[in-house]
Amino acid sequence: MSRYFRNIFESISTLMTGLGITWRHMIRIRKDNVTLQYPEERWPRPERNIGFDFSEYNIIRSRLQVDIDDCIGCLKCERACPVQCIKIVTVKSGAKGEDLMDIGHTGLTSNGTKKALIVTRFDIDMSECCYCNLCVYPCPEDCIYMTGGPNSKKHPIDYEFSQYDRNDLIFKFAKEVEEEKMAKYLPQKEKVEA
Amino acid sequence: MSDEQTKLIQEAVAKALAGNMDMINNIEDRVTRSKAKAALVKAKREAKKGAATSEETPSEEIVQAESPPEKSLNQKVAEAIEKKFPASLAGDDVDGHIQLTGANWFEIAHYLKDNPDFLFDSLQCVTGFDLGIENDLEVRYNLHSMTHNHTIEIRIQTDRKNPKIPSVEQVWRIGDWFERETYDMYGIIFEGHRNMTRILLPDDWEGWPLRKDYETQETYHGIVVQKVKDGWE
Amino acid sequence: MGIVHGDLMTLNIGPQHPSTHGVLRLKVKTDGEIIADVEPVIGYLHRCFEKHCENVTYDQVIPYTDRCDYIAAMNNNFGYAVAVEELMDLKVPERVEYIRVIVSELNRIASHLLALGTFGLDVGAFTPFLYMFRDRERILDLFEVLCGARLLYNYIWVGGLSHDFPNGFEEKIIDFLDYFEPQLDEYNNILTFNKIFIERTADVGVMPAEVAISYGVSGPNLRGSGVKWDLRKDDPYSIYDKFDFNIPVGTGTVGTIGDCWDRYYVRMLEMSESINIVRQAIKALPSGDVHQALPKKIRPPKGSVYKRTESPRGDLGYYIESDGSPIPYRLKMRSPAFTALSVMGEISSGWMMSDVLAILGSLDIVLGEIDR
Amino acid sequence: MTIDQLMNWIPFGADWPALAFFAAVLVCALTVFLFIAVYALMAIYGEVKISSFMQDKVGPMGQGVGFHAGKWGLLQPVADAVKLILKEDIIPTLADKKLFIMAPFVVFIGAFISFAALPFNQHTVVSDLNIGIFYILAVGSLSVIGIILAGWGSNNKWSLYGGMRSAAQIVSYEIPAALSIITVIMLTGTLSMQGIIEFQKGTIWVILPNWIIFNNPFSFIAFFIFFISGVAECNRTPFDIPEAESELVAGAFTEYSGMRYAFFFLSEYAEMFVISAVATTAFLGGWNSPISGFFDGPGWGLFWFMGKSLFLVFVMLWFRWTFPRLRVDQLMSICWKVFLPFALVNIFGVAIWSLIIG
Repeated sequence: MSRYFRNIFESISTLMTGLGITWRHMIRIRKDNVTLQYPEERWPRPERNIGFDFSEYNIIRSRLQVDIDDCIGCLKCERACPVQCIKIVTVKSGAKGEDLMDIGHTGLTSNGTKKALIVTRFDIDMSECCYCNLCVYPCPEDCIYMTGGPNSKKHPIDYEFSQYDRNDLIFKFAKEVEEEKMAKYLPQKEKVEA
Repeated sequence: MSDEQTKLIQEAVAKALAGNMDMINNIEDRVTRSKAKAALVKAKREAKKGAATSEETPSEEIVQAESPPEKSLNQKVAEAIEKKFPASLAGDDVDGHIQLTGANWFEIAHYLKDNPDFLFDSLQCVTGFDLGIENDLEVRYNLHSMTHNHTIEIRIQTDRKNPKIPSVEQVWRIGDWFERETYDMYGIIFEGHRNMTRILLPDDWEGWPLRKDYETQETYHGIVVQKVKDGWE
Repeated sequence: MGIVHGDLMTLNIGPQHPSTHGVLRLKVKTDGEIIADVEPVIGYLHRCFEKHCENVTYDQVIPYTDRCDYIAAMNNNFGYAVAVEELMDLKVPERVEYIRVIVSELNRIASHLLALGTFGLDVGAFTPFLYMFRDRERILDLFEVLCGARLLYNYIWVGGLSHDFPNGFEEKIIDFLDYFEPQLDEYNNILTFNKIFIERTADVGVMPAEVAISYGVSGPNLRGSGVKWDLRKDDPYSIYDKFDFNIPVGTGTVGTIGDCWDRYYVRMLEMSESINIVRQAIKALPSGDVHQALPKKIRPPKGSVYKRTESPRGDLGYYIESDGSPIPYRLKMRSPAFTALSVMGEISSGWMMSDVLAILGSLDIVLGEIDR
Repeated sequence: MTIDQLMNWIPFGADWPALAFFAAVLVCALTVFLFIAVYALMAIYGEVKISSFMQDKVGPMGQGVGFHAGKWGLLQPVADAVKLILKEDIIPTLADKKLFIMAPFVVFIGAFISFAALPFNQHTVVSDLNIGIFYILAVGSLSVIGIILAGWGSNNKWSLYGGMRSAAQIVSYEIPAALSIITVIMLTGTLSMQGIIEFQKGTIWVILPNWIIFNNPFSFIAFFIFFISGVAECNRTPFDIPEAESELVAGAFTEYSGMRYAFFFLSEYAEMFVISAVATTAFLGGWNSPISGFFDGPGWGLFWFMGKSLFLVFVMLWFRWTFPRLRVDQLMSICWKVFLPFALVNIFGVAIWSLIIG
C-alpha cells in the first residue's frame, strides 16, 4: 500500500520536474533560441584563416573547383577519388610550356610549371562526390580545391548549388574547343587516356 | 535498507547459490528482488574469482617447476582439439590461426565453448574468404572468451564447387546471422542451420557477390544493370 | 493469468515507419497487443561496402567506413586506422593518438546523444530529443571547425590525421564540455527519472548476460546487462590505458538488470565518462607533427589482422587480409549493430506492441552499419 | 444568448415558429463552427509556437523579402489550412468507403454539439439545458464511435490498432471523469451549467474565490482527476496511444489525408476546448472573476471564461511537449487502479464534508 502511494507521489514529483524544465525553456526562449532563419541568416562558417596555421590544407567540404589554367593533367586527383567522380582526358601538346591561344591553353601554371599536356576534358560529377577531400591533397599545383575557406580569394563558398536536373551537377572545367582547331595539336592520334 | 530486507536477501542468495532460484524470484518487492539478484551476481562472481585463483596457483607452480617453453594459446587449443578429436587439424602451423578440416566442427565448437580452460563463449566474427578463382573457399572464425579474455582464429577450408561447413548457429546464437551473411556473399552452405536464406541481398539475387569470379547480373527484374554511367565511358 | 491464443496477425513494421531508425523491416506476429514473434528483415540499405573495399586502395576505404556508421564516423575511421596500422606494424606519433582519442570520445558523446534522443522519441518524449540534438549540433560544429565536415569526416587516416587541431581548438572543446556537463542533469530530470519513462522502460526487454554474450551483443547493450566489458579497458588499443575512467554497468536501479532503462542509463553515464577522458586527454596533449608517420603509399605486408575497437555501439571489428598490394584482398567489418539487432527476436517476444519499439530504440542500431 | 432569445428577435418568429427555430439553430451552428475554426487555427499556431519555445527554437517565422508565413509566422496556420483543403482526397481502394467517409464527421459531431451547452458568459450560451453537464459528458463520448469507424473502415492494421486502443481508452476514462463531475453536482445540486457557475459566486475564506476546486480538499483532487481523464479522452500525450506516431504511424488516422484529416484535427482541438471549458465551469468558477466583485459583467465574463479555458488548453499542450507516452496497459491500470478509487473516495469525502461543514 505504501508503494502504491509512493508511486503516485513519485509520478507527481518527477512529472512536475519535467514540466518545470520545459516551462523554464519556454520563458527563456530569447536567450536559448538556437534557430537560424535560414535564407536570411546563414550558419557562420568556421573561422579558418584566423586560428589556423595550416593554410596549405584546405579544410572545407564544399563544391569542387578547378583552376583549369593551372592543371597539368597529371590524373592524380582522378586516381585518388574513391567514387570515380572525376574524369580527365588529356592530349599531348606539341610544344611544352607554350601558350596556345587559339584553344585557350596556357603553357605555364601559376607555379611556373611547364605544361606538357592539354586537358581536353575535366568533368566532376558533384552528384556522386562524397566530399572526402582526398582529391585535393595530391594535387601538385593546388588547382583542384573545395570552394570557400582559405580559397575564398580564388572562389567564394558555394554550398547551395542545387539544380533541377541531375546532369547539371556534372561540372565541366575544360575549355570547350572546336574539333578542327584541336585537330592540329593531336600528334598522330596518340591519345593519352587514363 | 532495513535489517529484515538484508536478512531476506542473504537468505535468498544463499539458497540461489545452492541452486534454488525460487526464493529469489518470489520476493515481492521489486527493489528488494533486484538487490537480491545483484547480490547473487556478486556472490557468483566472487566464487568464480576464488575458483580461478585457486586453479591458477597450482598451474603456475607447475610451470615454474618444469619451466618448458611456454605454450601459446593457439598451441594449447590445437593440442586439446587434436587429443579430443583426432585428425581434425589440417596443417601443423598454428601460430596465427588454427586450420581445421571442418568434419567435427560443430562438436569442436561445443567443446571450445564449454571447456573451462578456454571458455570461448563469444563468437566475434565470421569471415567468408575466397582464396582465389582456382582455389577453395574458406571461413574464418574469430573466437573470444569473456572470462579469460583471450582470442583465437579458426579457419576451415571448403570445396569451391560444393561448399559445405557444419553450422555453429546453435552453439553461438550470433552464428545465425553471421553464417547467413557468409552464405549470402559466398554461397557457402552451413549444414544444420535452421534458416539458411539470404540476409542482405534480395532472395532472387543471382551469384555470390564476394567471390572473386563474380559477375554482375545483366538484368535484374527487367532493369538493365548499368556497368558504366551515361556519358562517363 | 491465462492468455487466450487466437490466430496470429502478421504486421510489418517498416521499411517505412517513423521509429525503425532507417529502413528496417520487422516482421511481427502479434496476438492482439502481445507480440508472439519478431523477425528483423534487413538489407534495404546494403551498399556493398565489402565489395567496394576490394576495389579501392587502403586510404580510399576510409570515406566508405564513414558511411557505415554515419552517427559515429570518427570511431569507424579510428577502428579502421588502428587495424591497418597493426597490419603494417606502424607506430603513430603520440599527439596523433591523443587527438584520435579526443575526437572519438567527442563523437561517442554525439552518438549517445542521438541514441538517447531517438530512444526518447520512440517512447513519445519529443522535447528531450531536441535538447539532445541541440547539444549534438555543438559537437558537430566543433568537428566542422576541425575538418570541414559535420558528419562524414575522413579525418583519422592510416598513420595519422588529415589535419592537426587548429589553434585554440582545445579551449573550444573545454568550453563545450563546461557547457555540456550540467546539461546531463537536465536530461536526467526531464527524461531519465521521469516516472512515465521509467514505467515504459524498466523491466522491459530484459536481456540476460548469457543471452547477450551468446548473441555477440557488445558495448553499452552488453554493459547494460551487467557485464563489465569494455575494450578500452579490457583490451586497450591506442592509448586508452593511460586514462582513468570507469565502466558503467547496468545495475537494475529501477527494474531488472538488462532492461531497456539500464541500457539507456549506461549510455547516460558513459557520456560523463567520455567527458572525463576528453578532459584528461586535453590536459596531457603533447605537441608534435601529426603528419610525420603518414605512409607515402599504404602497402601492408601479406597477412591478416582482426582488430576490435570500442565504437559507441560496441565492438567494432575489422578483419583485413592483405596480399601485399595497395588494395585490400578482403575486408570484413564486424558491426556491433548487426549483432545487437539479431537479439531482437529473442528478447522482444511476449512484450507488447509499444515495447517492441522501445526495445529497438534501446538497442541503438544504425542501419547503415547493419546493412553495410 | 439562448436560442429562445434569438427566436424572439427573428421578425417572423411568431408566424412560423418551426422556421424560426430552424433559422435560430442555423445561426448558432454557423457561429459555433466559425468559432471552432478560428479557435483551431489559433490553437495550431499556439501549439507550434509553444512547442518550439519549449524546445529552444522559434517555430515558423516569416522574415525577409517575399510573402512568407507573415510576421512571426502568423499566417502559418492559414497556410496549413489552405494546404489541407487543396490536398488530394484519397480513399484507399480496399477501405470500407461508407464508414471511411462517415468517420471524420461522426468524430467532429461529438465535439461540435458539445458547444451547445457551454456558457461563455452570463448570457452567451446556445442552450442553457437543465442537464447541461450531463449532456456534454454524453455527447462528448460520441467521438469514440467515429474513431472506431475510422480504424475499421481504413482497412489498415495500424488503424485498427488505433481504433481499438482508442475505444478502450475513452470508454474507461469516461468513468473517472463522470465520477469527478458527480462531486461537483453533489455540491451544487444542479446539472445546469449556469447553475453550477452561479453556485461559485462570492468568496470563501475572505479572499479565495468560491470555486469548487477550493471548496474542499476532495474537490481539489477531483479537479485533477477530471482534467487528466479529459486529456486522455482527447487522446493527447501522455495518453495519445491511439495515434502514437512512433508506434502506430498515425493510429486510426493513418489513411486519412486532406480535408478528412483536417476534420479529425479540428475535432481534436475542439474536444480539448470542450474539456477545458467543462473543467472551467465545474471547478474554476466559469465566467466568475477570480477577485469577487471586480471585473464582473458580460464582457469580463467572456474574458475570464476564455482565459481559464485557454489556460487549460495550454496546460494540455505543455503536457504534450514534456512527457513520454504511456503504454496501453499502463494507461488502463492508471485509470482503474488510481483514478477510479480516488474518484470514488472523493464522492464519499465530499458527501461527508458537506454534511459536517456545509
